[in-house]
Amino acid sequence: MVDPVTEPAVPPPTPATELSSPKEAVGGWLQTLRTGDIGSLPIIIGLILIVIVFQSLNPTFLNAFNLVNLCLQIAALGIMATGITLVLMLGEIDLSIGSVSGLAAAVLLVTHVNHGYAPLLAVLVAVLVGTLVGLIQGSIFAKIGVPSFIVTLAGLLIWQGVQLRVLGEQGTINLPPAGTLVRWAQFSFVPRWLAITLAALAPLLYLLLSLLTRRRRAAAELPVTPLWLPIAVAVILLVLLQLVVAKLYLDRGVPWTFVFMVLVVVFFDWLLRRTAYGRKIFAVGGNIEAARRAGINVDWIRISVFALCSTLAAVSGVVAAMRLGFANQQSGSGETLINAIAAAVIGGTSLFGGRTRRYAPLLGALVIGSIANGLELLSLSSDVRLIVTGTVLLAAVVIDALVQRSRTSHGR
Amino acid sequence: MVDPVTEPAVPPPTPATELSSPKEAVGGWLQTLRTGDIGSLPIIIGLILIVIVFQSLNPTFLNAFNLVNLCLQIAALGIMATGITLVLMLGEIDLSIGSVSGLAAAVLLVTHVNHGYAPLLAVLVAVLVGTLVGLIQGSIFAKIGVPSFIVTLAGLLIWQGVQLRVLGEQGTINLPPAGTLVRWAQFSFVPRWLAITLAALAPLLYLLLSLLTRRRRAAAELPVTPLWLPIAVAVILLVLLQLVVAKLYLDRGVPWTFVFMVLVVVFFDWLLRRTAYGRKIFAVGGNIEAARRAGINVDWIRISVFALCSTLAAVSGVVAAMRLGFANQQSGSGETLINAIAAAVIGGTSLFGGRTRRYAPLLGALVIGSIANGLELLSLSSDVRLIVTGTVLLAAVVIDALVQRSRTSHGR
Amino acid sequence: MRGVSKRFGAVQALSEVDLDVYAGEVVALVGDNGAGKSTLVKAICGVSPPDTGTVTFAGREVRVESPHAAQELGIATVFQDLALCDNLDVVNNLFLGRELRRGASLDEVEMERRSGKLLRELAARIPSVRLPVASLSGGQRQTVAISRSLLGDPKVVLLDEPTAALGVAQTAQVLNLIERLRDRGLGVVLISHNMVDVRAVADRVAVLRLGRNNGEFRIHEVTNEQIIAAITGATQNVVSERVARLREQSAGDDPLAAGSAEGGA
Amino acid sequence: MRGVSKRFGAVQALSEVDLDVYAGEVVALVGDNGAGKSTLVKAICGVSPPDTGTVTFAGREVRVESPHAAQELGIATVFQDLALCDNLDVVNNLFLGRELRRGASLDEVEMERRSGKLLRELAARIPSVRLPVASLSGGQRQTVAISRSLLGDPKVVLLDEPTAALGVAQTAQVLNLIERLRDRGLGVVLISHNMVDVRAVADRVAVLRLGRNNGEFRIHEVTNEQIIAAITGATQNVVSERVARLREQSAGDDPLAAGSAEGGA
Amino acid sequence: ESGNSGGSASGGKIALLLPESQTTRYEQHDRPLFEAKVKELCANCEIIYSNAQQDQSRQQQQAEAALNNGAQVLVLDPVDGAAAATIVSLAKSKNVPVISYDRLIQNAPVDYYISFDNERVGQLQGETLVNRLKELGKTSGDIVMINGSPTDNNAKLFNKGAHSALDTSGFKTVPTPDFFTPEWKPENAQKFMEGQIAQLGKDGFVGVYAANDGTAGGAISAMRAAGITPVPPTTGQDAELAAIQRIVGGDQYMTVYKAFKPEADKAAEVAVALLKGEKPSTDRTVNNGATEVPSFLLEPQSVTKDNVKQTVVADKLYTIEQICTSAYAAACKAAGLT
Ligand SMILES: Nc1ncnc2c1ncn2[C@@H]1O[C@H](COP(=O)(O)OP(=O)(O)OP(=O)(O)O)[C@@H](O)[C@H]1O
Ligand SMILES: Nc1ncnc2c1ncn2[C@@H]1O[C@H](COP(=O)(O)OP(=O)(O)OP(=O)(O)O)[C@@H](O)[C@H]1O
Ligand SMILES: [Mg+2]
Ligand SMILES: [Mg+2]
Repeated sequence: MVDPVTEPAVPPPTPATELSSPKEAVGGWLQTLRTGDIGSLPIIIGLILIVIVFQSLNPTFLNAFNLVNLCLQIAALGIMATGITLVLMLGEIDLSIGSVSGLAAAVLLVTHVNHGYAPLLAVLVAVLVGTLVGLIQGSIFAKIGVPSFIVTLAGLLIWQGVQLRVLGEQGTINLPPAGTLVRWAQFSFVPRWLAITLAALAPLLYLLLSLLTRRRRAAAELPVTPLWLPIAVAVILLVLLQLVVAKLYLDRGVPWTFVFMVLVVVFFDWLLRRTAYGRKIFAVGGNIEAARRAGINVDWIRISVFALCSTLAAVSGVVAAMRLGFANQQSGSGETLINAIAAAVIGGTSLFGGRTRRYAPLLGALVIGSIANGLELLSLSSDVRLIVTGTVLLAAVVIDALVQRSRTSHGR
Repeated sequence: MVDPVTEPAVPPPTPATELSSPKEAVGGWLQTLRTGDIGSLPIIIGLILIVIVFQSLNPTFLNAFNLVNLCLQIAALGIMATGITLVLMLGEIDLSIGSVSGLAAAVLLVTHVNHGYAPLLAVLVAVLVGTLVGLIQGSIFAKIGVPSFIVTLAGLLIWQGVQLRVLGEQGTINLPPAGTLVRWAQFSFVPRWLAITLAALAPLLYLLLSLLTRRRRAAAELPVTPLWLPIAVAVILLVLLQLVVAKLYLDRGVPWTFVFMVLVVVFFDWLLRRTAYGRKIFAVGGNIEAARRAGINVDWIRISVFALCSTLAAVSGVVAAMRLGFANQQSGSGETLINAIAAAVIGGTSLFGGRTRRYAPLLGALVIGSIANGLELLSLSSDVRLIVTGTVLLAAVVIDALVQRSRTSHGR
Repeated sequence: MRGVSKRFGAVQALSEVDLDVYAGEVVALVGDNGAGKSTLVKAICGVSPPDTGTVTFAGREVRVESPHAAQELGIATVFQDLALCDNLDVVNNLFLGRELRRGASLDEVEMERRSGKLLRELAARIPSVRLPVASLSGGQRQTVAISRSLLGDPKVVLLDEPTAALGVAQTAQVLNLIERLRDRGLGVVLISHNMVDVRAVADRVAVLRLGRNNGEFRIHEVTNEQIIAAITGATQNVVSERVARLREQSAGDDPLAAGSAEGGA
Repeated sequence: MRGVSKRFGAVQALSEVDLDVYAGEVVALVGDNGAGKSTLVKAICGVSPPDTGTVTFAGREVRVESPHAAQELGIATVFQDLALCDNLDVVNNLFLGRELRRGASLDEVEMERRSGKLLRELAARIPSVRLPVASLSGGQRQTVAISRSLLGDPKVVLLDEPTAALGVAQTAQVLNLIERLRDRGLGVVLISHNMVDVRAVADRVAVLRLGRNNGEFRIHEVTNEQIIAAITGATQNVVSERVARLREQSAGDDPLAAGSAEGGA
Repeated sequence: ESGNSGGSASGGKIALLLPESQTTRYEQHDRPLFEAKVKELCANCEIIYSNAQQDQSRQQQQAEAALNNGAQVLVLDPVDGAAAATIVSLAKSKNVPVISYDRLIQNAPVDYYISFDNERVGQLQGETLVNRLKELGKTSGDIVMINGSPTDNNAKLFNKGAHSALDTSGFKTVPTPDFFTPEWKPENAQKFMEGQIAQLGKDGFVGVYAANDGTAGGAISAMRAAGITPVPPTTGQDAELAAIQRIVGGDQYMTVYKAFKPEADKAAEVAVALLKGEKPSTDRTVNNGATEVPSFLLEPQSVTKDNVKQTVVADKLYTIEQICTSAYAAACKAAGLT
């Protein structure tokens, strides 16, 4: 017998990850840009273009007051987009998130205002209602096998009906204008010193973690990224964050709701990418049969994801209601749903499941929020406004699509 | 060398298609019911249950006047659902169909009423506007690679803006109440003798075609279905159609718009299943890479499907405007879009592409139309109405899902 | 397993099939295309439970209703259609469903290290373990699937055409590996159309034909021609006659020469 | 084709590869897993055009930018990943992109008849040609893909591991078929890891290694060991030395015995 | 505390925030009329305009944008009067006065209120309908009631006013509970009406209360298609051109005309005055839950075939040519509109 295997461990033909000098690394990065995975860069470019255009059309766009408003405006959207991102990762859809957010708002107001629940308790009840809704919808989808589109379409109608019922005769319920909830959502800003500290700590933390991982990898004799890369990223991040913070504190500062939204986005990004649970979501979205055969409890993943999505929708509804200072029959209706999905998709989440970019909900919410905010400053009539909104939205994504297209000529 | 192939052509291990006696065939059919492809039967059962429930709640549901109304009500929905079915077959989505239908309605009214175009010319212009919209959206999707969700979301906004612009100052435009268009959509019914003849000819035609195919298959020595099957189907169809026609002519009769809708559904069913073009749509929706490798011009299929979808949306908008007697800024807004998609999905079209059942848009439109119509008769308050609509919708699909689930324990 | 049957619509994929697998033994399961081999594997490992029939594992009768249950029992499987998540990279596919953790989050470093080691053992030529499997070649994907099945601590390994897409070096490694598994006392079921591979490692050969058992042989007591006859449909009678006749001659044919039967044409 | 290169991100799949295919000749393309064989096939048939390099077809330099263009030229391909539409049945997959018509609509009867005929020629065991391919076994799918490539009237046929999942009978039929194609004057490229199959039908063997040409041999002038050495990475020098040395001995090794090299272990 | 005009009487920024564009009045009438009047009173004044498309949170965003753009007076027509208090408090924090336009902002320190009374609108519709029915010699019977959107608070106010007129009239409203038209869509009203005809029979009702012209149009199409001629008296609101044509043609009985011009003019006057630091006086106040708001209240008018000429034509809302297109020429002649 001839044993043809005489070579020892075969080194990979082209060592791609190990790059030693900055010059080579930049070359590699440009190469990646041309042919490889370029992540969220195109949509960030799109965002920058939007900012430039609106700023040139109306110089108030970038003033501190407006930027603070923008932060306040996208908090609820970003939270809801985070939830729907999870569902989209499965290749499914949840049409009920708007209704659920409206229902949660109604529950919050009724329990807090009409029944006198303490603010936190009322918030908790409202959010749990969302969780319950998600569990129900997820179970019908996963266990009975009704397409998620239909389950959540039924949910869209049903929860809106329940919302009307909960609000009852009154229709609109106002939060106490000086109450905790309104104060928190409308008038609470991070103290300046804290904001500056946080904006300094975040990049440092990133750097620290990168270096630790790098050490562990080196110890395990795995290829490592060059040292300068995390340092460069951390420095850029530091400068950017400090600039933004400085700007925002010309006005009221960084709203807590915005910080909360960013934390939600970051947490779920971590959950998706760094935990076994998130890995399973990727797997189910990528190839459900492979996931099932790997022993993953697919039903449970599906149910829990729908529950998380609805929970986040409820949180979003609560945040929106606190910011508006009221809830009514229209809370959560209209474009709430489509904006959330659009934010997730613009941020780079695939509707076919299994693919999303880092911080997609945040980037998408920024794009959608900026467009809406910028257009408000331009005093357009309704017809022109609609046309411009659509066009800008498309333009923001075209850059991304063009880059993708040049990158790969086939496949989704 | 040993050539192990000594057997001649291997007969299939279990001959499943050739069944000689009715008894065996029924057995086979029951077998199919349990484990195989059962097509639209569950949703028909769901429909029948809906009818029974509404009829028992309010006996006016099945009276002739209401059935004629139902026919009138679902014409526009069925046409739009046919269009979106094509797009869903590709695994894509078109969110702009509502706006396009509204735009077409606006164009129809403005050209016909304000600019005095002849009725047919105005209809033609309105429909061509839809085609143009579809070509634009399809090209941006197929050629640039922007996800269809985003392209058509932009379209949803843009065309609604254009619709407002087209309607201009006036906002609402009336069709001449005694004009051709209103007369055709509201007061034109198939003459009784013609309806009876058509309802007799259709099953006969089906029988004839089945028998011809059967003869050709027998001549080519292919397995054939038993003779009694098409005969039985034709007889059942004949009796059913004659009953329905008889019932409808207790009131005004069969509306031409309904006949038109049915013809559209049947034509596109034929296009999808019996032509090379339709086969290519199936292929692109099933496995786009396989389709591309088979030399199919995928871009062209995509663009043409989006064009067809928008064209049908425009036709639907025209039909809806003629039936309503006017168009305003709200034409095509709101639930128009979601109802059309829901009809397609309920009828058995998969959102993942490549799969739809026969006459899905018609069956789906019947389910959605019946629920809406039945609820109108029940005098419910708004909140209860929403909850009941959602619940009934879900219930109608649960049967289908349960059957599917018992049929196959894995895979989509 | 005893009397396993499975029906898909009009197709009766398995009828009353029996199969025994003992620890420390390699059973080759052979049969023509569409004979039901993969269906049998899927029935054993819980992916699509059979309509009828029982599975006895380590003396107890068990119901394997899900792949998870099979995993718990210690049944690892390489599927013919591989079943990898295209959107995940090699490391993640290898550890899917049994990720290593460090606190709440994943221990990517350790997983990557082990993946590299495992793949090197199989002489896999994979440019980087961080590539998504969508971009791997057919053989690379197959190597990943095989490695996956070895990661847990299985008692029985089912391999559905594991070497179909592998290069010569990789095939040799996989055959080595199968022998190592057997020596460690695992039960191995090997499905293959390659008689050379089958002869190289199998102790016993079970033949399926049109969804039915069609003979079972000790590998040393049978020639390739006999197996092929059983596969392609010589009647049971003829085969048993020949087996009886050949048994008298004992170690008859030269297995190497018989290997060429497969060379066809 | 000359100097074909293709890069995927960080992976250089092909560098400056040359390959000639003549009419009436079977070229076996062999190489380790991930050597770039499938990538080369996809480059030739327009599925993923190469970054650099030229393709000369029937004396003219051509650009094959799409599978459609390749079809027009008469290049038919069986892909390793098969690329069938799971939602369509066997008949429709066979005739995809070249449906037969009767007036405006499809001629289902004729397509079904021809499908049955074609599949019987390949000794395919498929329960019904009206089953969706999703429900076929691995080998059945492969048979469908091979049949597909024969339906047009190709001038060159590229077969990427066509026999990987096939049973012994089907493999033999496919090898027969390849010989018939050669005899009809077609050019055939056969990719395979199975040296027995390669020896059985190929006239010439081209070896790829890590995306580069690594030797080309007439099949009768080379032993399996030599080919395997070229595949797994003996340097070009060593191989040529051995080739020179063995040529003197002329028809050296017994190919059948060499076939067992592949039996590993 | 209301008027920090920031000085310059010769210029300034006024924000006009309107609630929706689904009915014609806001974009087609209120906005141009208001802008024209402001320009007339103050040539250098700039107007920031926004339309909230029925979305209260968007309106809040628009208010923020307007304040960001330097608006010194907010003329706010809230999507939801009960919910707009947040905007007022935001404006107050920037010392910007707020005029509650057309709809009352509740529970907030609003500076002025200029409007028609929405409950009064519903009442007017009800009264006119009852009067017409009595004219036709009917004293009892069912009136099909088609209300506005279930998620629109104004729809509730119209409904309340209508009930105040109908409930005591001897007629009975059907169905119970009240039907609210999803999204105000004419198609939904049409379907509902068809169901009611199926239920009650073609002559099972004596009149139709429709909350606005869109829903009236849908209901009338349903009745005509069912062959009900003549169509029983049907109400409407907004004085859309299409409705005026139907009134002339005899299909719709009445619509409510809120003379937008005096309303818009008044709002412009008050806004410019506030900009200049003046405080226009009025003797009427409306209690909005927080304060007694100084108010200018205008009377809605009911338009029927008899007074088309004296109202919408006289106010130059529409010309006779616009109304009397070829399809309506004969009817116009009969109605004396030439
Ligand atoms: N999901 C399914 N639905 C319907 N029929 C199926 C399904 N899976 C398998 N079959 C049928 O069952 C039979 C056995 O298939 P199986 O995959 O077990 O064959 P196999 O022995 O593995 O063949 P191969 O050697 O080609 O892999 C085939 O005829 C196939 O068509
Ligand atoms: N779409 C792609 N993206 C990135 N890398 C790819 C892609 N396709 C192939 N590769 C890489 O190119 C190399 C060659 O792949 P190819 O499929 O041509 O190998 P092969 O010779 O066919 O191997 P096998 O014998 O295993 O089928 C592999 O290392 C593979 O990882
Ligand atoms: Mg198999
Ligand atoms: Mg390959």
